[in-house]
Amino acid sequence: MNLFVELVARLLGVTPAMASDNALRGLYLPPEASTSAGHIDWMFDVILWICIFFFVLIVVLMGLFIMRYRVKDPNAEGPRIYHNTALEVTWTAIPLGIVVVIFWLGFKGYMDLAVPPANAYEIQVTGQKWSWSFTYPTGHVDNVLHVPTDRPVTLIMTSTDVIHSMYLPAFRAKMDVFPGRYSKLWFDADEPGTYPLFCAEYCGTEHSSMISEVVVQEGPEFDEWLTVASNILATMTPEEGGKYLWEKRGCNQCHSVDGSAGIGPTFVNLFGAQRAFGDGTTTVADENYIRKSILEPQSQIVAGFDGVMPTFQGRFNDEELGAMIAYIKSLTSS
Amino acid sequence: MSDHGDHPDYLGHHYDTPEQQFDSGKFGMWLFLATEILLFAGLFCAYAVYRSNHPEIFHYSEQFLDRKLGGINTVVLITSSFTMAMAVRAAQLGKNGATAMFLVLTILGGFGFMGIKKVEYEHKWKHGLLWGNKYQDQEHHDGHDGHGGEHGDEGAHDDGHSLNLGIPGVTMAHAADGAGGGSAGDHGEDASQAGAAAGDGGDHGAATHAAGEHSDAGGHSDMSASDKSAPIMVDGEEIPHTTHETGAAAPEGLAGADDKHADDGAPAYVHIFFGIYFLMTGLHGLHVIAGLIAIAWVLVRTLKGHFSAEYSTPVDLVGLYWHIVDLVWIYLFPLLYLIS
Amino acid sequence: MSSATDHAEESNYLNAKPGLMSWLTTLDHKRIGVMYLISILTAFFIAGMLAMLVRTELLTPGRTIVDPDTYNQFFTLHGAIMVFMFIIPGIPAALGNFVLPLMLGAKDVAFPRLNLMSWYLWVFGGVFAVVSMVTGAVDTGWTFYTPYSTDTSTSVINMTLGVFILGFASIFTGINFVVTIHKLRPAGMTWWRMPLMLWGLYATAIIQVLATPVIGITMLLLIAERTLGVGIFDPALGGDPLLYQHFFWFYSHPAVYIMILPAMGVISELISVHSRKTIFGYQAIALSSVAIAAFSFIVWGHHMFTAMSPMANMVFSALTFSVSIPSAVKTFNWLATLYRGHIRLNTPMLYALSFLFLFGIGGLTGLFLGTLAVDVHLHDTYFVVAHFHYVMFGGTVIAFLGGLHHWWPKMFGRMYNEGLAKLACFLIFIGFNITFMSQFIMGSLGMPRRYYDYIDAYGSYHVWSSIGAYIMAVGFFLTAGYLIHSLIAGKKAVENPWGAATLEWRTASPPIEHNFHETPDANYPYDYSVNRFNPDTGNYDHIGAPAQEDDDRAVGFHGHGLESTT
Amino acid sequence: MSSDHGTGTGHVVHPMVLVGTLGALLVLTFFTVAVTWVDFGPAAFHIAMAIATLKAALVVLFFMHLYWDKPIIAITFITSLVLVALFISLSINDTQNWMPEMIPDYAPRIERTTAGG
Repeated sequence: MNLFVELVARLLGVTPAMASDNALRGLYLPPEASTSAGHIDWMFDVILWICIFFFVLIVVLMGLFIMRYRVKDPNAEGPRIYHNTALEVTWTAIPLGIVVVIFWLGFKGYMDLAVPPANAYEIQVTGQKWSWSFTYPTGHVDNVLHVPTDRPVTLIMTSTDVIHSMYLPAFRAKMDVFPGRYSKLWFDADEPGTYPLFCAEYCGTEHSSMISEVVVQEGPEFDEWLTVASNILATMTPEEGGKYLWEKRGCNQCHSVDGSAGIGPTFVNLFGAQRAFGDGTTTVADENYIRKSILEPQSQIVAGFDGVMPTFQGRFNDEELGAMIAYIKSLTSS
Repeated sequence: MSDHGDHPDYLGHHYDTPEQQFDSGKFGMWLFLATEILLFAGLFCAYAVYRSNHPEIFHYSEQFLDRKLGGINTVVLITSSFTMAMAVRAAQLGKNGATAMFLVLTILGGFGFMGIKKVEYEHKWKHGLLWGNKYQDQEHHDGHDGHGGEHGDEGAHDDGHSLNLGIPGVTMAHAADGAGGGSAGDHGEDASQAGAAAGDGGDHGAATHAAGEHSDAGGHSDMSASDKSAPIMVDGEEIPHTTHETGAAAPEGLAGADDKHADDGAPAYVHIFFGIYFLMTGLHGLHVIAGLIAIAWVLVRTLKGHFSAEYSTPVDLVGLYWHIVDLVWIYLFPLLYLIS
Repeated sequence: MSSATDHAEESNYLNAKPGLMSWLTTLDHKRIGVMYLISILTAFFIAGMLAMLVRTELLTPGRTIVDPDTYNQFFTLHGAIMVFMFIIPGIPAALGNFVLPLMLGAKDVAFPRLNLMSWYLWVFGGVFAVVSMVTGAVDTGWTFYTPYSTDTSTSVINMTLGVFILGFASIFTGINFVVTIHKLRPAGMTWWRMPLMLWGLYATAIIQVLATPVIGITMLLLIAERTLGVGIFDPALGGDPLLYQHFFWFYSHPAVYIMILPAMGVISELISVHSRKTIFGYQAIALSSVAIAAFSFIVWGHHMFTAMSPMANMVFSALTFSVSIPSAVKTFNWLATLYRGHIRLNTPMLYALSFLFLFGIGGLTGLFLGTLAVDVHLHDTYFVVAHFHYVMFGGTVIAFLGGLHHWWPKMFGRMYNEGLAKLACFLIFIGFNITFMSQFIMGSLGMPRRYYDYIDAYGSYHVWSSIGAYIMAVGFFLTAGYLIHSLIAGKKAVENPWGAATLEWRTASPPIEHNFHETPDANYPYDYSVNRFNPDTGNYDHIGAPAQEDDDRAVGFHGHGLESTT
Repeated sequence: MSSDHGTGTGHVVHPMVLVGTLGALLVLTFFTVAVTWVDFGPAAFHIAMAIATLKAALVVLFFMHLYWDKPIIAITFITSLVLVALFISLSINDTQNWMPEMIPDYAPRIERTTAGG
């Protein structure tokens, strides 16, 4: 019964999360949170009004003709109007003219999107099957994108497995992310707030949960956040640091901490346990086992799991590895 | 295929004149040949794109192909195309004996072609010159070494992993040569309008490697080898080897490129050339076999006396198919065997 | 003129030869058309059910009925089966096979055995596609983009092999139609006196012949990639995944014109016949069809605006707008045909008018997606899903239904229940608009495509969309109901119920096995003075073609059309 | 209609024309190989393609007697070549100009985590 109630609520557009969610402030366009969004929305509206004009023209004319010229005598045949060159030339030339204008607008707007300014603030993005990770210039890695409003930001993006696509509706920005290549996406955010961030290119089972958030902050506020986040581990005990990394680096996608089954083995009671691998060998899960599993996950794959874990080589420094080991140790109820 | 001589009178019930039936058959066959041309167009496009992206692979790998055998094959196929044309002529004149003789000659030509191809494939199979992961690096340079010189390798690079027979499931770290990379890779300027990231100007600057565009209608557009980056492997540390005016240092989060030279001068991903080689010549070989079957079928019908001066359309249509197969080889030969 | 209705008991192509074997080995284009009709409607039913499952799953965010993998398989199979098994063979193979030779006054298509082979290839390819549904259905999307399609463990090979074989079925139909239209036209039917349905089928056949081989080689390369590990599209082996997208879309954009051009052919017939007025701008419409066929080969890049270089994007965006002009010209010509006509609002006309409405929206929303700056925002969102459904469903399927209802009396000799048919058309029209208008808004608000789970903000749009889908489903089941009923107990159809002037209406309904007692002479296809309504039989009796010079004047430019039938 | 004896078997080609074509093709094949001995630099490719196109034209015109056939058949053949040229040139145009301002030579590390299909 409550499904029905929920459906009706959704039908009327009143959903629980609706009120607080500012993803959609516009009637048919997301909120404008970047400098280029306004221009693109203007172009969207120009084309929209052109389409509405032509569409109404066609429908009104069709309606009139249907009303006016209904059949009376089954043998009556309409007048033999074969063609009218003047009319045909006009309704070819006018759409051609409009279409050329629309193309030019679109192309000019696109070129501003395509070429990033030289002094942009660079953030690296790595897309992998079903999670984003953002590496800030200070080396801090996070799964939420924070951007300042006082300078243009360029995302240098790559993927480690299949094609993804970084899509920021609020900035009207989208760029595919390719394995084996870099692709660039730049924007100049100017409206502080939190906006959704999607993966727009189909990438498999959890394609729809490969979403995150972009938090737009004022310049100083952003810098302050970054300094705190960069040495977050210093302010935490290793166990808390490990838990923080477990969330931020996407471990939670596959490894659970409450014993439930996932794509990867659960961390509960992992430390010190006997680990049986697919090729029959076994070993005790100690510190360097965990370290090896993070840096070269494919070398030893636990039986019953398939080797889908990407390597985190070069993305965990020693302090972070220590925190992970401490956290996993803390999950073993000795 | 599309012949209708199924009842004694060779004219289909829905045709008015034999003329109409012949023209329809011929036009239908030519449409089918257009689809064959477009089928191979896909492979020519793959060849063109990869040759423009990795010209050094094509120059390096070309030395493993035996030009003599390729040349003989071309001559064999052209002569069998000639005998097929003579067979069609004899069939049109109703001389079944001559038709049969020429058809047999054509079939012999076809078998000759496939025989030589078998020799070539065996040679490659033995040396491990195969596609994808089955490709084995060539430790020695056999035959002429004309291409080695181009690959003087300066710049520090460690001994990347050679592309050995990867065991399925184990991540196959493939060394890759960035189109720039340390070797004097041939990457010309990138004249694109959005600001040229001037590569460090390989030895032959704006080397134009017009790709295998074999249509006289479409002019040969000058496609300079772009120094677009190619997939790269590195085992951990990045080696900033070549200085680029615009290129910032490799973002530390992402491993930098290294230039793998398993042995003296072999560029990375050479298996791509052999992947394309086997796809093109393999598909062409399949079409030669299909042609041989069709010719055999027409030979049987000739010997059974189905054809006469009034009706020999099937011989004509099979002839057209055989000529298109020869036409595709005429382009394959220079593209694969004669890359200078 | 002896009307064919008095040989009531005369055998027709349906009961000429009894037994299943006579159907499975038939060379008669009418029977092959009916066999194609049955098989593509089955494919439409399967893919339609998958669409209903997709819409049911999306009623609420998170899990509604199935888990993500199954959902991904649902939308992939919905797309693949609809595109490769229903909408590409759809109008050309089912209606076209039946109608084309009749419109030419011919006895059969140029290569009857090739025609039967095309159907068997369709079935063989279909078996592969259905088998792939069972052995771990494909979950890559109907585009099979690499490197995901080379990594996934689902049965991509089965489906791609099925598509490869279905491609040949399409090529053979294309070859058949091009040669038939060139070589089997009757005396007097020059290129400018051919019905516009044939122009539509001719332009479609050209694309089928020239574009389909490229999907053939693409599928072969994908299969080689998965089985032999050739590494052409696999970035880890130095391949280029973008090259796959170029290969795929080089075929798949012309394929969308394979879908719409026959629909345009059908609409030109319906609008002219059911408003009993000669088509306006015959040459403009005919040339637009061929122009669309030509332009369709140079615009494929607009499917990859977020994946290509700025230079290529500029080139493709400019070329894409060239394709929108012929479609606009056609729409205006149809509109002008309605002017001062005698419009009958029967079912085929209702479908034709709703085509104008829906194809209008579909075509115009293409402008948003062709513009570079706006497409960056709209690419891979539900805006694109709504756009192509408006053009493919609102265009091709609606025209297919219109054509089916128009030629139903001729194909099966039965009339259908007009009231129920109008109701079904209304339900489908309303349901369709609810389903996809909400997706337009959701798409421009940024809802990405192929999402199993979505943030709550898009909740209400999904519910509206699913409700629209259910309404449409009711409309379709109703259509299936009264059409099957008409086969059993429908009123006997007369020879020419609509008063059309094309040749297929001058033989019995359903036609005799070799089509015509004597080959009719061709007249200008939209000259309705050739028949007269007979009130007591309800038939438009043929009263002979006008004198030759009137005929030439009818063509509008004093007879110097392309007289030679090259 | 091409001039033939109307029984629907097409134009009978004079044998000397066929022998002449064969000779020309063999000579041109020799040229194709000969071109590689002389270093023409980048132009070598164009020359090889020109010779190949000439050989292809000979085969199509005389062996497949397109020379004596109806124009519609030549139109079909040329259209297919034009499409091939379009396909290759527009694909090359994209791969050549890919993101020029990108960081040359540096590309991320690629490892196949799953073992493929």
